[in-house]
Amino acid sequence: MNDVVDQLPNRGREAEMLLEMGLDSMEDLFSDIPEDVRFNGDLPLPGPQSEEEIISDARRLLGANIDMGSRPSFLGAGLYRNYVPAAVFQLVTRGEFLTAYTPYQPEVSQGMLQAMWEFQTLISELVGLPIANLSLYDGSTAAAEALTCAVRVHNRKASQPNTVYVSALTPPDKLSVMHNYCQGAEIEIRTLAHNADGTLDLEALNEAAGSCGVYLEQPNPLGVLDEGLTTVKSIIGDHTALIVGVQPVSLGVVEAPGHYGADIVVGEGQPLGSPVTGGGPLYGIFACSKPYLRLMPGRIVGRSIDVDGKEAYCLTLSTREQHIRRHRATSNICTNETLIALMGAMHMALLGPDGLRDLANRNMMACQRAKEVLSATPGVRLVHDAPHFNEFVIEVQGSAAQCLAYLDSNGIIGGLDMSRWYEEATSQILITTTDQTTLADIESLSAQLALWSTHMEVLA
Amino acid sequence: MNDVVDQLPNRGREAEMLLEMGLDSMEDLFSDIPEDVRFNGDLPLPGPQSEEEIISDARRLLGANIDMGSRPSFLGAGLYRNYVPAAVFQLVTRGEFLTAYTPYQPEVSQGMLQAMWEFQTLISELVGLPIANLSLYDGSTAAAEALTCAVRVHNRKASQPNTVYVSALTPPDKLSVMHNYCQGAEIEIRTLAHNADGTLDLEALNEAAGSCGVYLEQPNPLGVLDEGLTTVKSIIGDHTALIVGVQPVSLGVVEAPGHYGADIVVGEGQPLGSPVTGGGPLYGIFACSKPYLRLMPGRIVGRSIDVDGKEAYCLTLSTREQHIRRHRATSNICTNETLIALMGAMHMALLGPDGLRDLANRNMMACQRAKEVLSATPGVRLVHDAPHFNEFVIEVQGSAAQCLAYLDSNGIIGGLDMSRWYEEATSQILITTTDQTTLADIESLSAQLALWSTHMEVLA
Amino acid sequence: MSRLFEHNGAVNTGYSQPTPIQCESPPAVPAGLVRNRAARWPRLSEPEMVRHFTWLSKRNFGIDTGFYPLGSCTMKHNPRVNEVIAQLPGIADIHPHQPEHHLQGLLSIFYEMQHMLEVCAGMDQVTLQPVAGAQGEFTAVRCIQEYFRHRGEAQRTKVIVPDSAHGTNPASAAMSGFEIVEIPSLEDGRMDLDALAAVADETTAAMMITNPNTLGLFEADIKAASEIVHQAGGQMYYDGANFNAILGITSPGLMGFDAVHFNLHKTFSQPHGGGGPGSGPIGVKAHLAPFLPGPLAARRPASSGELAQAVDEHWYHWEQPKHSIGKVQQWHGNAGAVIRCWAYYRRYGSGLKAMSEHAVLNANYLRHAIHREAKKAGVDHLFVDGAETDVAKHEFTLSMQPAKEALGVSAMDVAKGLLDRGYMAPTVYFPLVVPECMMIEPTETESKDTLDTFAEHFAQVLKTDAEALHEAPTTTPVRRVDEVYAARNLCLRHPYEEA
Amino acid sequence: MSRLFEHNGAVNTGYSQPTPIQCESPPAVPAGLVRNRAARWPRLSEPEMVRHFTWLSKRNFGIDTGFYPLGSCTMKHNPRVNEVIAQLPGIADIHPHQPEHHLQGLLSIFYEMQHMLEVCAGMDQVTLQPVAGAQGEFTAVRCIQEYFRHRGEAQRTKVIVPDSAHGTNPASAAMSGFEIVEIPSLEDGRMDLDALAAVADETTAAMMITNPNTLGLFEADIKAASEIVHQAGGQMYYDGANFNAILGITSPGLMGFDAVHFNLHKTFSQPHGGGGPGSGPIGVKAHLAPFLPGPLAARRPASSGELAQAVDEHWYHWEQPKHSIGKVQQWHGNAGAVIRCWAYYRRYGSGLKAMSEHAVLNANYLRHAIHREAKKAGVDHLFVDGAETDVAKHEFTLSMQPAKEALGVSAMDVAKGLLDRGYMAPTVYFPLVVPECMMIEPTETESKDTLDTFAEHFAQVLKTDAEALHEAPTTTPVRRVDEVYAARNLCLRHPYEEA
Ligand SMILES: Cc1ncc(COP(=O)(O)O)c(C=O)c1O
Ligand SMILES: Cc1ncc(COP(=O)(O)O)c(C=O)c1O
Repeated sequence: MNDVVDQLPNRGREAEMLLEMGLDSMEDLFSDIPEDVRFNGDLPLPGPQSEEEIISDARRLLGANIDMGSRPSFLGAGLYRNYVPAAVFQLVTRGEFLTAYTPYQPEVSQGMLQAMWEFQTLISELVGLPIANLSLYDGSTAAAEALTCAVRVHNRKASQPNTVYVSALTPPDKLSVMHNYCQGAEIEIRTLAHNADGTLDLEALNEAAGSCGVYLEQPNPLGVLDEGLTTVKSIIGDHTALIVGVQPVSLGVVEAPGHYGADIVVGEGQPLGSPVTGGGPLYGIFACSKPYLRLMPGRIVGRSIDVDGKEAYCLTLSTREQHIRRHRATSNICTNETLIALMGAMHMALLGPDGLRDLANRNMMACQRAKEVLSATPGVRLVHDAPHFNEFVIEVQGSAAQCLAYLDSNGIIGGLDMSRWYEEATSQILITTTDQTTLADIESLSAQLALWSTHMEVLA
Repeated sequence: MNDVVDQLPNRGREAEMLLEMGLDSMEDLFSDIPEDVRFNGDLPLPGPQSEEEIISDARRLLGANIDMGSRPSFLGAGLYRNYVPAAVFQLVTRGEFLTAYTPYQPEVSQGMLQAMWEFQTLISELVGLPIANLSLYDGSTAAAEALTCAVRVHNRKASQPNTVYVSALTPPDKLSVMHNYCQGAEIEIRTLAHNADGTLDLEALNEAAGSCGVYLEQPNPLGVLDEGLTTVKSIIGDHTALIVGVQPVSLGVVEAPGHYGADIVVGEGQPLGSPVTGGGPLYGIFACSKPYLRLMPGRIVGRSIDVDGKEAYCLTLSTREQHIRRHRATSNICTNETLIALMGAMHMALLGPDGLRDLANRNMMACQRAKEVLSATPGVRLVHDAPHFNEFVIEVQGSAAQCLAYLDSNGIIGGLDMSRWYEEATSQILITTTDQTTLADIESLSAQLALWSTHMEVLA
Repeated sequence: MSRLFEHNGAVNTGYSQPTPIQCESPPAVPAGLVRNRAARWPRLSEPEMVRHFTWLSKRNFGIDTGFYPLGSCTMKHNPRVNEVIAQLPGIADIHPHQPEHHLQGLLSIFYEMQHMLEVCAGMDQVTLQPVAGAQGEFTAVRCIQEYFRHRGEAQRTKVIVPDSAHGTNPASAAMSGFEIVEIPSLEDGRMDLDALAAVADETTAAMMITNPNTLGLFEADIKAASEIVHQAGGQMYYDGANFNAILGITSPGLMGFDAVHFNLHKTFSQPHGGGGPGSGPIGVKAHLAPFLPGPLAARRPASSGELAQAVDEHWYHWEQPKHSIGKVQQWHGNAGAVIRCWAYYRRYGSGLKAMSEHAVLNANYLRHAIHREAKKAGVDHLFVDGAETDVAKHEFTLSMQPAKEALGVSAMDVAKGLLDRGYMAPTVYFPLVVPECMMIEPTETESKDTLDTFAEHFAQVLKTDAEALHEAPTTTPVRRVDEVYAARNLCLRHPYEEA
Repeated sequence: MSRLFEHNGAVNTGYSQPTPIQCESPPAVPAGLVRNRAARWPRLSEPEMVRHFTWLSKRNFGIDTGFYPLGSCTMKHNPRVNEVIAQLPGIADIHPHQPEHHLQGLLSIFYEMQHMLEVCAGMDQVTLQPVAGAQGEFTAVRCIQEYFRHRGEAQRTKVIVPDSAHGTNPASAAMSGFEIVEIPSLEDGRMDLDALAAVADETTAAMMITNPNTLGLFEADIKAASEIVHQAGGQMYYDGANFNAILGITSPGLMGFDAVHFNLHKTFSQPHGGGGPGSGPIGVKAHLAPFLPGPLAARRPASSGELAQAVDEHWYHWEQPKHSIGKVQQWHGNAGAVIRCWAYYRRYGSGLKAMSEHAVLNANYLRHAIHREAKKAGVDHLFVDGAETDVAKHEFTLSMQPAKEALGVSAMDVAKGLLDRGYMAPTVYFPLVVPECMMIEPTETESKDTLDTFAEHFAQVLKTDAEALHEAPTTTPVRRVDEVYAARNLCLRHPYEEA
C-alpha cells in the first residue's frame, strides 16, 4: 500500500531498466537538476492511501455536503438542477471518449470529431445561427469571449470603438469575468438600464448603437422573458453585434435568438447534459453568424474527406488558435470542455425536438405554479409582473438574508439573496424552479415563507 | 410518457409498416391467436413511469433496505462482504460485454471467449486442477452438479453405486439444492459426521470409500480450516471423487485442494469480483481433473486457430451440453453467470498472486482479532478451538435469536443464528468477518455482547 | 494481441489494499494446509488491466454494437436506467439472511414482480428463485413431480416434448428423472395433436411446449393440446422463452397451462452479459403452488408499529410453501437481475402489450422486407420460409436449403457473410426440423431503418459469389474459427512453460 | 457509418418525461418570442442513441485503447477510483452558491488540494478557480499585471517567452494586454541567458517558461534566469504543464518562480475527455496572493457549536483576497475535476515523487530503447535526438530531418505509420525549433514491455518503404484526412436539405 505499485507498472523493474541504460540509480536520472534547487527529503504530506481508504474518506467528506436533491431547493441563478438520462453517463465514461486527448490525429479520432460536429449542428439548430464551436469553458467566459470577438469584428467601423454594452442586470461574477477578459484589449464595458418591470429599457439602448457589441440575456438574470429583445437588432444596427446569452433549455419554447437578429449566441450549456457539479465542469456555448467565423474563439470541426474520398472529420480553421497564431490568436483557449459538450450532445440527441419542448414546458409549468403559489402566500410579493422562465424575484418581509437563513434552518434551500448581485435589493430573493421542482417543494416553501411573514409581523 | 416511444423506435410508424405488408391494423398481426385465449382490455397493472419516476421510486424502496455497509455486520455464512475495485464495474459494464449473448459466433465474440479462457486458467491455477468451466449458477448448484458428475463418472465401478457422502455440516439450503439435483438420478446422499472440534471425523469417513463421491468444504461451514482433509483422498481412494467446496479468497494462503487430492473443486465465486447483491447473481466455480472432463457440466472455451492459423477461441466440447445432447446432456444449464465470472476474472487479474495473498491475510487477521476480542468478552465462548477463515461459532448466554435481536436493536448485524442450520444449536451464532470488517466493528460487537451477557445474568 | 498471461509488469499487485487489522498473536494456517506454490496468476498494474479488458471488449459484439437478430434469444435493447438502479445503495451490500425488517424494499420489489408476472402469465403464484430459464424448467418439472407423488400418481414418469423444443426442455425433465417422449411436428412446423393424443396417457406427467413455437408460429390448437394432456391427467408446461410475442395479448393461463417459466433476461431485458446472468422465475396454478421452492415474498397490511419501517402501507415477509421441494439456488435467486427487470417493467407498466405488438410488427416487417429485397436483387429463389404462415410472431425461420442445393451456400455461409457486414448472425441450424435453418428475431427495439438495411444486406450476401462467401468473414477480429481443431487439440487453459 | 441526423425513428423522443406540474393558468411565452420552428434535431429512441454513440466511441483512440505517447500532454492512465468518487452523492447536485455550512466537505477538499499544490510547488497560495492551463496562465499574468499596477509600475508592459514556448503562453499574456518578447533558444534547445539578459528591463512584467523545457530538458540555469528577471524587477512564471517530471524532486518555488499554473488534467490525471475538461489552478508567492481571483478555501479551528457539522476539527470557509482581480470563471472552477485529482493525490500522498521518478525513468528508457531498436534494424541514421543530453526528463524529442532528406519520409509519415500499428502518434512539428520534430512522452503508467514493443514498432515503421509510408494509415477508420479540403469547403454543420 505504501508503494503505489498498482499505478506504476515498472515498480520493481527500475534496476533492470537503469542497467540497460548504463545508469546506476534513479538519482542518475536527475543528475541535471542542480543541488540548490533540490527538495530535501519527503514531501511534507500524509502517506499514500489505498483505493478503499480513499473511497471511504470521500464518502465521509462529500457526505457532509448538502445535496440540492436532498431537500426543496430554489437556488439557480445560472446553474440549474436537472436530470441527465442514464444513458449519457454510461456512454460518456467509455474509455475511448474519456481518456482521449484533443483529436490531433483525425484518423484515429473520428468518433470524437464526428460527435463534436454533431454537437455543432445541434447547437446551431438550437440557437438559430449557422456556426457553433465545440465549447468554451463556461457561460461566463463564453460571454466574455463574445465581447472581445465583437470588438475584433466591428472595431474598425465602430463609432464607439473599443466599447461594448452589457445589461445592468448581469450578475457581478459574470461581469467580473468579462472585465478580466476585456481589459487586455482595453475594451470599455458600459451598462444598459432596465425598466422597473425587469425588461430592457429600449430608449436607453439607443446609446449602444455604434458600439462594437451589446450583451443581453434571454431569459434575463431575473428570469424575465423579454419580448423587447426582438427589436434590439433593428435599434443597434448591422455594425454592432447583438450577443444574446441563453438558458439552452428555454429554446424548446422560446424563439431562437438567431431568428431575431442575434449575431452571437452564448450560454451556459450545463442544463443540457451536465449536473451542476459544484459549478464545474460546465460548458460554454458559442455560436455565431458567418462574419464572425474567422475571428471567433475555440475549436471547430469540419466535415472533409480522406484520401480515398470517404467522409471524414477534422479540426479546421485552426489558424485562429494559439498553437498556430500564438499571441495573435483569437483566444488563448486550448483545453476546453469537450467531454461535457459531448454529454450535451448525447442529452440533446435523446431529447429530440419534442423532448426539448417537453423539458422546456416542464420548466415553464413549475415556474408558473411557483409564481401562483407564492403570489398567494402572505407577506410575499412578486416583484416583476412578467413572463418568466426558471426563475423570478420575490420580495419578503425584512431581510432576505435572514429569511433565507430561516428557510435553511427549516430544511429549504431558499434561493439567491438578490443583494449578492444588486446591493440595494436587500429583501429580494431569486426563486429558481426547474423540471426537478415538485409541487411539494413549492408548497413547503410557501408554508415556510408564510410562517416567516407571521414571525416578522410579530416582531414588527 | 404514457407511450414508451423512447424504447420503441417504430412507434408512430406502425401504419406505414403495416401498409407495406398489406395489413390494416396491429390486430391483423395477431389474427392467428384464437379469440378464446385472448386477453380482454388492458393488463390490470399501474401505468407506465418515466425514467425519473422509476429512479425516484427505486431510491425510496432500496433506501428502505439496510445495507451491511451501513453498520457493523457479521453476517456471512457463504456470502462475504467485500470490496470490488472500481475498474471492475467500469469495464464490465461496457456494452460489448454487457449486451452480448453466448458467444455462438466466435469470430465476433473473441473478447468474451478469450476472457473466459483466461478465467478458466485463473480458476484452474487457483484451485490446483487443470480444467475449469466458465461458471455455474452459484456455489450450491456447482456443488450439486459436482455430485451428479461424480456419479456419472464413478457409478460403474462403485461398490456403493448411486451414493454420495456430504459433510453433515453442509448448510440445509445448500443440501436442499443437492437433493433436488440428485433425486432425478436416484442418488442417495449420506452424511459424514464431524468431531466436536469442528473437524471431519476421519474414522467415520471410511464408510464413504466405494461410494461415487464425497463433498467437503475447506474452510468448512463453521469456518474451520481442517487439515484432516488432506488425508481424505488416501482414505476414499481413486474410485471415489473427492469434491471440495472452497471460499476462493482463502486460497491465497490455504493450500489448493487440487494439491491434496481433490478431483473436483467447487465454490461460490462471489468474494472474487462480485458484491453480495442480495444473494444473486453470483457464480459457481467448477474445476476438475481430466477424467471428469467429458462428463462435467457447463460451457468450456478452447483455444484454437482460425482458417489463417491465427490464434482464436471458441466454445468446445459442447456435445456434453443440452443444445446438442438434449436429454442425455451432462446438465440442463444454458444461460450461466458469464458476466459475473468476468468480474471475477477482472478482480483476479488486478489482484495478482500477491494481492490475493494480501486479501486472504486481511481476512485471516480480521477473523483472528475478532476471536481474540470475543474470547475475552464476558459471557461469550468460542465453540471450536481451531484455526478459522472468515468465520467461527460463538456461544452466547440464552437464546441466539434473542441475542441477535438485541444486537440488531443496537445497530449491529450480529451473524447467523446457528439453529437456522442445526436445530439444536439454539445459543450459537456464526460470526463472520471479512477484509471489510474494522476493529471498531469488532469492538462494538464485543461491547454489545458484554452488555447482553450482563442483561442475561440479571435475568437469571 | 493482448494476452493476460504475458503481463508481468507490476512487481506486486494491480490493486493495493489497506493495512490489515493487527492481532495479538498472528493467525496461522495449519502447517499441512499452508499454500506454498501461489497460483501462477499474471501481475498487472491497473493501467495494464484496464487496457487488456478494454481491448477484449473491442473484440466482442453486443446489442450496443449492432443489430443482433439472434432467434430465440430476444436480444432487445437494455435500457440504461436499469443499470443505474442496480447500482443504487440498498442492493450490493444486502445479505439474503438479513431479518425481514432490513429488507422491506427488496421484498416489496420481489412481491411486485411476482404479482406482475402472475398477472401477465395468468398464473396464481410466481417464485423468483430460479436463476435461468433452464433452472425454471427444472424447478417447475420438480414441482409437478412432487405434486404427482403427493397425489399418489408416482407412475407418471414421462414428459412429452415436441421435436422442435429447445434442448433445455428435455434436459431439465431428464434431470428430474423423467423419461422423455419426443413427438414430431407436422409438415408446417406446428404441433401434431394426433401424435400428442397417441402418447398422452396415465404415465404422462407433463407436456412442455413453447407458444409461439420455435418456428415463430402461434399454435392455435393450444387449448386442444391442453385438453388432451389434462384429460390424460398430465400437466401443461409453458416454456416462456417466447413470451415476448404475446405479453398482454394472450397468456399461458388462458391457453390452459399449469406452469410456466419466464426468461427475464429475454422478455424483461436483463442484459445477457455474454452468456449470463439471467433470471428464470416460474409461475404455477394454485394446485402446484404448495410445491414451489421457498421462500416467496408475501405481504399483509402493516400494523401501526410497523408503519415507520414499511415502504408502503404493507408489511412484507417471506413465506414458505407448504410442501416445498426445497431450494434450487441457495438464496433468493438473482435479486440483482430481478431489480433491473423491475425497472424495465415499471417503464411499461400496463402498456407492456405495446412491447409485444412491436416485437411482432418488427418480425413480420423484417420477414416482408427480406423477401422484398431478395426479389429486387433476384435472389428470392435461394431461400424459402421455414414455415408457411400469414403472420409470424416475434421471430421467423428461413430455410437456406435452395441456396445449398443451387450454389453450395449454407446457412452458416450466410451467417458469416452477415458478420462481415457488421451484423450479428441469426441463430443457425435450430430448430433442426427446418433444413439449413436461419432463425431471425429482430425484437421491438430495432428501427424500421435498421430492418430495411439489414434486409438489403441479407439480399446482398446472397448475391455474393459462393466462393467468396465460403471465405467469409474476412473483416472480423479473426476469421472462421476451427472448432474441430479446438476439440482435437484441447487447450483449455494457458499452457505454462513448466520450470 | 452511423449519422446522427439520419435518425428519425422515434416519433417523439428518446427520453420520456414525467407529467409536468399543473398550473391554474397555463404559462405563456410572450407572443413575439414563441418558437415556431423547432430545432431540426434528430429523433432517436434510446436504443438508437446508445448504438450511435457506442459506434462513435469505437472510432476513437484513448489511453484505454493503447499507448498514447503524445508529448507535452502527459497522457497517463486515469485511475478508475477517481470516476467512482466523482459520482458519489455530494457533488453532482451541489450549487456553488450554497451556504458554507452546506459545503464543508467540498471546501475541505478544496483546502487540501490548495495546500498540497502549495507544498509541491513551493508557493504560498493556490487558487483552484482557473479551469484549464491556459486560463491559469491568463489568471496569473493578470495577477502580475494588477500587482504592478498596484505598485505603480504600470510601465511593465512586456512578457518574455522563449521561442519554444507553448502557444498558450504568448496568447494568454497577449490577452491580458501584454506585448510579447520572444527570445530564441540556444542550439541545444536550452534557454539563452544572454538573450534573456538583453531583453529584461524595466518594461518587463514577467518571463514565462516551463522547466523541464519543451524539449524535455531541465534548464539547469533556471536560478540564474530567475535572478536576471528579478533583478530587472520582473516576475517569473512557471508553465506547469511539465510538472510531471519534477514533483517531489524540485519545485518552481525552489527555482525562483513567483507564479505557476498546474494542469491537473496532465499531472493529476483528470481525464482529458477528448479535449477537456481540465483544471488549471495557479500558485503564487505571498506578494501576488492578494491579487488572486476569489474566493479561496480557508479554514480555522471549529468552534464548539460548529463541531457537529465540521468534517474534521476545522471549520472551512471562503475567503476573498484583498485586491482580487475578480473572477475568471463564474463559480469556483471545475470542482468535479478537482475532486478526481484529489483522489489521485490521495493515492500517492507523500509518495508523489515516485510518480515523477517513473515518468522520467520511462522517458529515458524509451529514448534508449528507440535508439537500440533502430540500431538493430539498421535505421538509426534516419533520425537524431532533438537535443543533445545525457538524460531527458519526462519527454524527449527526435528529429526526423535525416529521414526527410534521405527518403522523403516526414515526421507526419512516421506518425501515420505508428497509427497503423495501433499507437497514438507522438506530438509532431512541435516545438518548431526542432526540424521534423516528434515529441514523445510515455508517462509513468506504461510498462517496460509496452515501451520495448513500441520501440520495435518505431524502428519497423522507419524500415517501411517510403511510398508505403506516404499511404499510411490504411487500417484506421478513415485514411489521411484532407485538412485543406476541410478548410476550403467549410462544412461545419449538417447540411440540411432545405424544404
Ligand atoms: C426456447 C428456449 N427455452 C429455454 C431456454 C433456456 O433458458 P436459459 O438459457 O435462461 O436457461 C432458452 C434459452 O436460450 C430458449 O430459447
Ligand atoms: C506546455 C504547455 N503549456 C500550457 C498548456 C495549456 O494548457 P491547457 O490545455 O490546459 O489550457 C499546455 C497544454 O497542452 C502545454 O502543453
